[in-house]
Amino acid sequence: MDILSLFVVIPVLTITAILFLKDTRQVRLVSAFGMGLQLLMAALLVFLYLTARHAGNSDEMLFIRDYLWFKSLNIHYAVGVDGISVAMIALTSLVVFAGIFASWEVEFLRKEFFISLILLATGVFGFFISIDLFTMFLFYELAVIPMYLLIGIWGSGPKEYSAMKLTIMLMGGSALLLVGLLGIYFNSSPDATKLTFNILEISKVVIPLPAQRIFFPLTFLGFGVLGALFPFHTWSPDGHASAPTAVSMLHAGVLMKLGGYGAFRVAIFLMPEAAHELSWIFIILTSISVVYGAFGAIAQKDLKYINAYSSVSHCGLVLFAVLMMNQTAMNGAIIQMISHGLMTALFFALIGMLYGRTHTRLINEMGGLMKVIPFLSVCYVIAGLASLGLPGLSGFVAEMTIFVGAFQHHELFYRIVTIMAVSSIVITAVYILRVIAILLLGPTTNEHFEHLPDAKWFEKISVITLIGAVAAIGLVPFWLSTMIGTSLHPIINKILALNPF
Amino acid sequence: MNSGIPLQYFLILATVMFFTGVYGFLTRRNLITILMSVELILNSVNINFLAFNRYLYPHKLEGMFFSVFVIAVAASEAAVAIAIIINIYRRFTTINVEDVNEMKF
Amino acid sequence: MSLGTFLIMRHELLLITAALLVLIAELFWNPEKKKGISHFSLILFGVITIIGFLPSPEGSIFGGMYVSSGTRLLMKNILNIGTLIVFIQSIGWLKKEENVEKVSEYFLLLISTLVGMNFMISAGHFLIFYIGIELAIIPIAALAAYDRYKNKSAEAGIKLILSSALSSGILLYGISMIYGTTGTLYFNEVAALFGNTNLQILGFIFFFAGMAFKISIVPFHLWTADVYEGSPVNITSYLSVISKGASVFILMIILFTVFPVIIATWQKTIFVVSVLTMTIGNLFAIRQQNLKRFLAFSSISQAGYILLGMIGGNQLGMASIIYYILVYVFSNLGAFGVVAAISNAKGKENIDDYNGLYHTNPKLSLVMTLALFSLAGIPPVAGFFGKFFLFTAAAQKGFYLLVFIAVLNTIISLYYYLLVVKAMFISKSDTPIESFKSDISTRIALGICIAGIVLTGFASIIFEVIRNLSFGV
Amino acid sequence: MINFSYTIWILILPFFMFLLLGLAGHKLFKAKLSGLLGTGGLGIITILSYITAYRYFFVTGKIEGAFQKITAVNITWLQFTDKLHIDMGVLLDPISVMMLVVITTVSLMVHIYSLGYMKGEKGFERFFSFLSLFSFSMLGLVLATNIFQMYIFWELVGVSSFLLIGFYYQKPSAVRASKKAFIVTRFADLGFLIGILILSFNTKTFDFITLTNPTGTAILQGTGIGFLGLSIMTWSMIFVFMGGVGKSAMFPFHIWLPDAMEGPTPVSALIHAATMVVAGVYLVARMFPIYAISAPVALHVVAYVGAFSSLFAAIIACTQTDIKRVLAYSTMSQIGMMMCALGVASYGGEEGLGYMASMFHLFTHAMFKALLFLGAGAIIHAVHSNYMTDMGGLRKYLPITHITFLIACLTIAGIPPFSAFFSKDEILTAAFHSNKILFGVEYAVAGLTAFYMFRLYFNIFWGKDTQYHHTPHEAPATMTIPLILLAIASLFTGFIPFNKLVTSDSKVLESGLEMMIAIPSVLIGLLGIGIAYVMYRKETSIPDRLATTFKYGYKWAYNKFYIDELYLFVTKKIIFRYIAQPVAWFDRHIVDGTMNAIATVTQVISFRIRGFQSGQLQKYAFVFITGVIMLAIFFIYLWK
Repeated sequence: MDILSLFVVIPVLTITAILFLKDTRQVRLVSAFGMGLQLLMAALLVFLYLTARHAGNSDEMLFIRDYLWFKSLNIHYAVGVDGISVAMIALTSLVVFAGIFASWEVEFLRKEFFISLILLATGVFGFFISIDLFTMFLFYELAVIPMYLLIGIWGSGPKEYSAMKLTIMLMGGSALLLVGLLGIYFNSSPDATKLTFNILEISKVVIPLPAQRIFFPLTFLGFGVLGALFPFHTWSPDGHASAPTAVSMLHAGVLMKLGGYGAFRVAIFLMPEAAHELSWIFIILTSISVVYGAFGAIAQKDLKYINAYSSVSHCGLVLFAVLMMNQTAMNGAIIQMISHGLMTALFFALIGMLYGRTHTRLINEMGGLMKVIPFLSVCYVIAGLASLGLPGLSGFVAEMTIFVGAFQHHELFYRIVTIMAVSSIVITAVYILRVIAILLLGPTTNEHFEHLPDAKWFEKISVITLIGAVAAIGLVPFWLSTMIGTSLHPIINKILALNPF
Repeated sequence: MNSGIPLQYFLILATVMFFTGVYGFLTRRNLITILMSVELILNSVNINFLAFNRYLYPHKLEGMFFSVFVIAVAASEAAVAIAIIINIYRRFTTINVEDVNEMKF
Repeated sequence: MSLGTFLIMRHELLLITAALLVLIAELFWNPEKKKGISHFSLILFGVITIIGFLPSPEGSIFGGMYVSSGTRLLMKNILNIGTLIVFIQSIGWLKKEENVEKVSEYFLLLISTLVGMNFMISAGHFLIFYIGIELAIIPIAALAAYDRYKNKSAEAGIKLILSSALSSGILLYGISMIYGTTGTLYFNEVAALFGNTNLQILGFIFFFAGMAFKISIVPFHLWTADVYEGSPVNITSYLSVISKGASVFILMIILFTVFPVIIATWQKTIFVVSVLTMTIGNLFAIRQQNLKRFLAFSSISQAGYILLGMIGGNQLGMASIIYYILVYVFSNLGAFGVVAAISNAKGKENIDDYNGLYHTNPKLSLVMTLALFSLAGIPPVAGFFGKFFLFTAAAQKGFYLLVFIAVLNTIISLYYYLLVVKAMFISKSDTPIESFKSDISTRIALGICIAGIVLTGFASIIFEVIRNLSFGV
Repeated sequence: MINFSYTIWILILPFFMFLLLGLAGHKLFKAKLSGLLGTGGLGIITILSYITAYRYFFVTGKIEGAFQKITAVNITWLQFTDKLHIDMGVLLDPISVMMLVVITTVSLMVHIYSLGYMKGEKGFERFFSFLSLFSFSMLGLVLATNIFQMYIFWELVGVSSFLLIGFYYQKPSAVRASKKAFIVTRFADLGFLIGILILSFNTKTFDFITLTNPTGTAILQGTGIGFLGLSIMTWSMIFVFMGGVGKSAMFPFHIWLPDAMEGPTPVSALIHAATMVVAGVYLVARMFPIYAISAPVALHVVAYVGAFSSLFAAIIACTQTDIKRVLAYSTMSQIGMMMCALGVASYGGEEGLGYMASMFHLFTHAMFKALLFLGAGAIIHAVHSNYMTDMGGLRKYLPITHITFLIACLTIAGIPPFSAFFSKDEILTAAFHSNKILFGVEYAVAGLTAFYMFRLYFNIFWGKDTQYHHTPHEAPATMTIPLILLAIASLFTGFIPFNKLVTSDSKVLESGLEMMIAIPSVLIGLLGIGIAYVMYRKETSIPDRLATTFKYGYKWAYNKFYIDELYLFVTKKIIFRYIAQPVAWFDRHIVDGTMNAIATVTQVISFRIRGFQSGQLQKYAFVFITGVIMLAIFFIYLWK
């Protein structure tokens, strides 16, 4: 058993263990144990990875394991990681770990809840370790489906509608994706003798440009739907609003990152020519996402909607940066994924906790919570500051890397669009501060809120884990940035070699 | 040719019979009549087979045999169909095809 | 030609023997003993299924009218497995008061149809093919009308028999034209002599329409829903899985071996009808309340997906179709098994009735969910792999547009499958189906289905075996 | 060469204090202890700063007659590209060392003062933790080695300002003010960021030393390429200046500053008078070689914005009654003067006088403005009101405050020998030699300043004898000691030879008092004081009559020329109502509506076509036959 497969095996074992539990009270302990183990594994992976790199291992991917699965189609179960996937895995394990604690008090069908949650995590982990397009796609879909049950059963509000919409739209994305992947597969070998799904092998050949022109948009849009690309983002506000806390966390924090990661790893990496040629279309869409999402967030009243639109904006930035196709911007995109993953998970965790106390998510029904529940409120402020890009927290590092990188683009059009995207930081500040001001500051408006309890121990674990990560990235971004940056080299070199700028 | 009647005539006859059968199938309301229309269709096929065999490929008897089997199968089909029609009559007290539509949409 | 060469027909012979044994038992056993007739048939059939997997000689007899090959044997074995599951599922249902008298009929007729299907699959000549196809469908019409005291059952029977008679007529008309233009009915000879004349294409289209009826491809599908709804659940599942599977197999064999000359024509035909089939099937399925009817339309759209494997005319396509049918056997029988269990126990067949089922019958709900996910093509269950291979097969020949339409259609289908999931897991009900314990046979059958659904996908060996056998027709 | 690497502790220490007090303050320490900890920490930093200043200015800083830029520490914090990377470090040069002294001095005074002023307030340790955060950020800002580090700390001072303005978070007005401050400056920072991006795109560096090397190549990048008639470099510098405009509360981004007075008074003294608001001036000074050499047009913008703001604010200040607001406008006005002085300067030699004057004034202004605010704090502390209408005759009750306040007022009015006399004189001289219009404006501002400050002074300490509920009493020693110290500073800082220490090209600049300028400037100061004396020494009706005479002018000035309302209109009405809400509506109804419509259409089609499934066997057969015929026609005749 190799270390990477453990990331799929551990959740599966956890699920199996939960299945055989009789006592539902132990379910969450087992889940926490499993996911805690996963977190440790992630830490170990980071360590092993850095050690290997330090020792001079300069392969594109490390810890590669390759098992032939379907021989006739040359489908493999192939895993491998570079700095980017390692970072994403670390992010995922953090968010999942925090998510388990954030859903500590789920009562209804507890067993099923944790099983679905961990199943979702399994899909995400699997996606990030895969270097075979088939398994990647398999895990991608595996991650989407538990969402339906999670939102549908444990959600709130118009949960059935939201769950259905989310699932259908994401599956719509995967429909585009599937066609794109098949297109890549059948063009993965110049003489059609050795077709492969393996990303590393495909990256060594040049897919014919006419094929790229068809399959790049499909693949990119396919992943873009999951990355909340305008105008395919509308599953996100409804889905997030209806989802239970941990699910929102995982979904916004991790699942949406599948989109950005895939767009980068599959669409752009494998089809750089078409990406270069067509990027302007998607740049326009993504910059609309960025600004539009931010404006959308200003007018919302529901906390989760605000955060959902904010996610649209931030995830738009990820795709935006990826499309800039230079080292710095892509580096920023990855950091932004991680940063946004942590931040938004933190946000959703806090919103869930606030909702659990006040039983409302409408900001104008709340007020002055800072006095009553200082711990949660301060955490909310920190999350907000991270989200609006305060230096010292992760958001700043990510956004600045993106902006600086994007602005290095040699074409004027891209630089002008970058300035448009940059303007989102002000709008972000507006809606974040609006929420903080209405929600937390000022006098306490409702006497029912006077005696709300502050965070419990499990809530603190959840929140502090995330804040710690956000601050760590924000304060010492160098190692993360370098880890990602070195992994980007082969990708950038490929792009540069093909498109002499 | 070993017969005075050209092949085309048989084929035209078969076609006419076929479409008569189809027309009957589509328009007759009585289930038994519909069954008879089906027989018309099958027999038009038989004529086709026989005519082709006789006129074009006289040294092999595939067409002949085929039509024999078609007749046999048609008979069994009719038997089952009539059994069911009897059951229909018991249940619906009618064999008008339009009344047999409990299930739709 | 020694007697031994008849062993090439081992599947058919065994089945005929079985049918005869059941008949003899029915005739000569005393009423007391007759209660065991269902178990007797079951064991008999189980043995046959196992024997079917033993190595068997390949070749052809009757001057090439009957062909046996690895692929065809595999197809027959798949059908055997499916039938076995149907048999196991129906044990409980056959114990019911109104069915006790007709147990042997049930087995007799089903085994007969299976004989027909086996002949059909092994056909090397249109005559055998025709006899097989009629043998396969006529007894089912009788079975559809099995519930003598139900209006719907009788209606299903008459609709099936008359529609199929019409389709047979048209099929035969097509065959007669093929015969007229080529002068032979042997598959290999027809393939060699087939041209591209208008009459031949007309003949082909008539033939195709007749076959499309059996697979219930739009616009030849309209009988499907009514017959599925009216027939007893077990018959419906047999009809939707085994009968359809057999027809798909033979259509594929004939398209690939008899009509390769006009591949351009039938590719276009399949393109059009598969788009129609998927879309119309899905659009109808969205609105259905009765689960049997719902599954009927779902199976129509499944037929549309299956056509994607055929369109390429490639080895991968053949392999993926056989594989998909195998997966489909498990998935659809799983779904029907649950419907049958609940229908037999509680008489409820509507989606609304399933509200809150998970809270009362979690295991059944899980089986149903897995089966539906498999039908929808959601990983990690086998349906995902099946669909993926089908689409790959179509994409290999460049039918990306078709693949795209198909994938969009899978989304619609996911929508309505999720409606059922929603009913079971999410919706609340004041009068949920009470918790009940289904009988042992149902549980065994569902267990086999689940094992199949889960394992067929992961165990790549299955697909590889199929792949290696394909094109060996 | 002395090793300056210990200066990193100037940054680390306050950050550590912030974390310590912020995370564990309310648990580990008693309130008083945390205050002392914070103050003590800052005391150490102050000493370190003084040592650094001494060593820099008098021991090693100078090489070949010019002060060197010394990079004491530089650590790569984030790598963008090979050339572009954010470093965290300490850059010592005359202005940063001067700022170091200013910040630590004022900050220390404010810390000590706060020990008394904030005594007993809830969240005492939080206050000190925020103060530490601010000190950290501000020091980081001035010591930045590269423009991006500066931007980082620029944002951090913004947020600490936000936190401190909103310190009384239960007070809606404070919350509003903090929000406003943050968003307005954030908007300005957007310009700063864009400026940085453009600048770095052209020069491929963030590093100040490389950027501002007057003989280097970076400074010449992008000067030729034009956009709307201005070079790219000019544009980038205008954008960078936009950040300065926001932070320094120049017109039109000044609106947040008066509202920021909602914060505790020591905060106003520290952040919104002495240190943070001059960051804009510091920024321009830091980039001065670029402005002067590559982007003179941008420098003109600086000059005119500064001059206009100073006049604009001075006029408003004459009408306000909230003493802290008067001081706020006064701050804005003074900073405008500094900006103007920078704007009229050019690089090197005699023409660089404005630069020196600006820095000089920055220095003196920090002292006397902090003094004014702290004095105002003492007054408010005693009277429990911000409005001068509630005050009068306080000289009897608050003797120390009175004297120190008077010193501060005389200083700002430019009366010799107080410090601002010298610095303001330099500014006027620089303006006079460069641009007569600007000189006129600044001259008028000098008069107005004297007027409104003494209006304030007379209203508070003289004027009517107001009856107080509680007899006002002098503040405790923790508050008065800083007052006295700062008063001394105001008295004597004017004699520091800035022309030898802080100049545009770091070389000694020969300059002296020009009597041509000095005498009229003193005269107009005295004139202002005189008018104020007449009008406000005793309770008279002159102000009211004047107000009615210049009814509209007064009303406009009193309402701050309705800039706030304009902003409100733009943000609430235009952005919120006509952009954000329509976007939200569009999203819900058009984009989402389309998605839903697809689903609905599918359902509708599904319903419409159900007629095919009529249940009629013969209709089925009809469809069947039609299908066959259609296929036949299709494939035989159309698509063969």
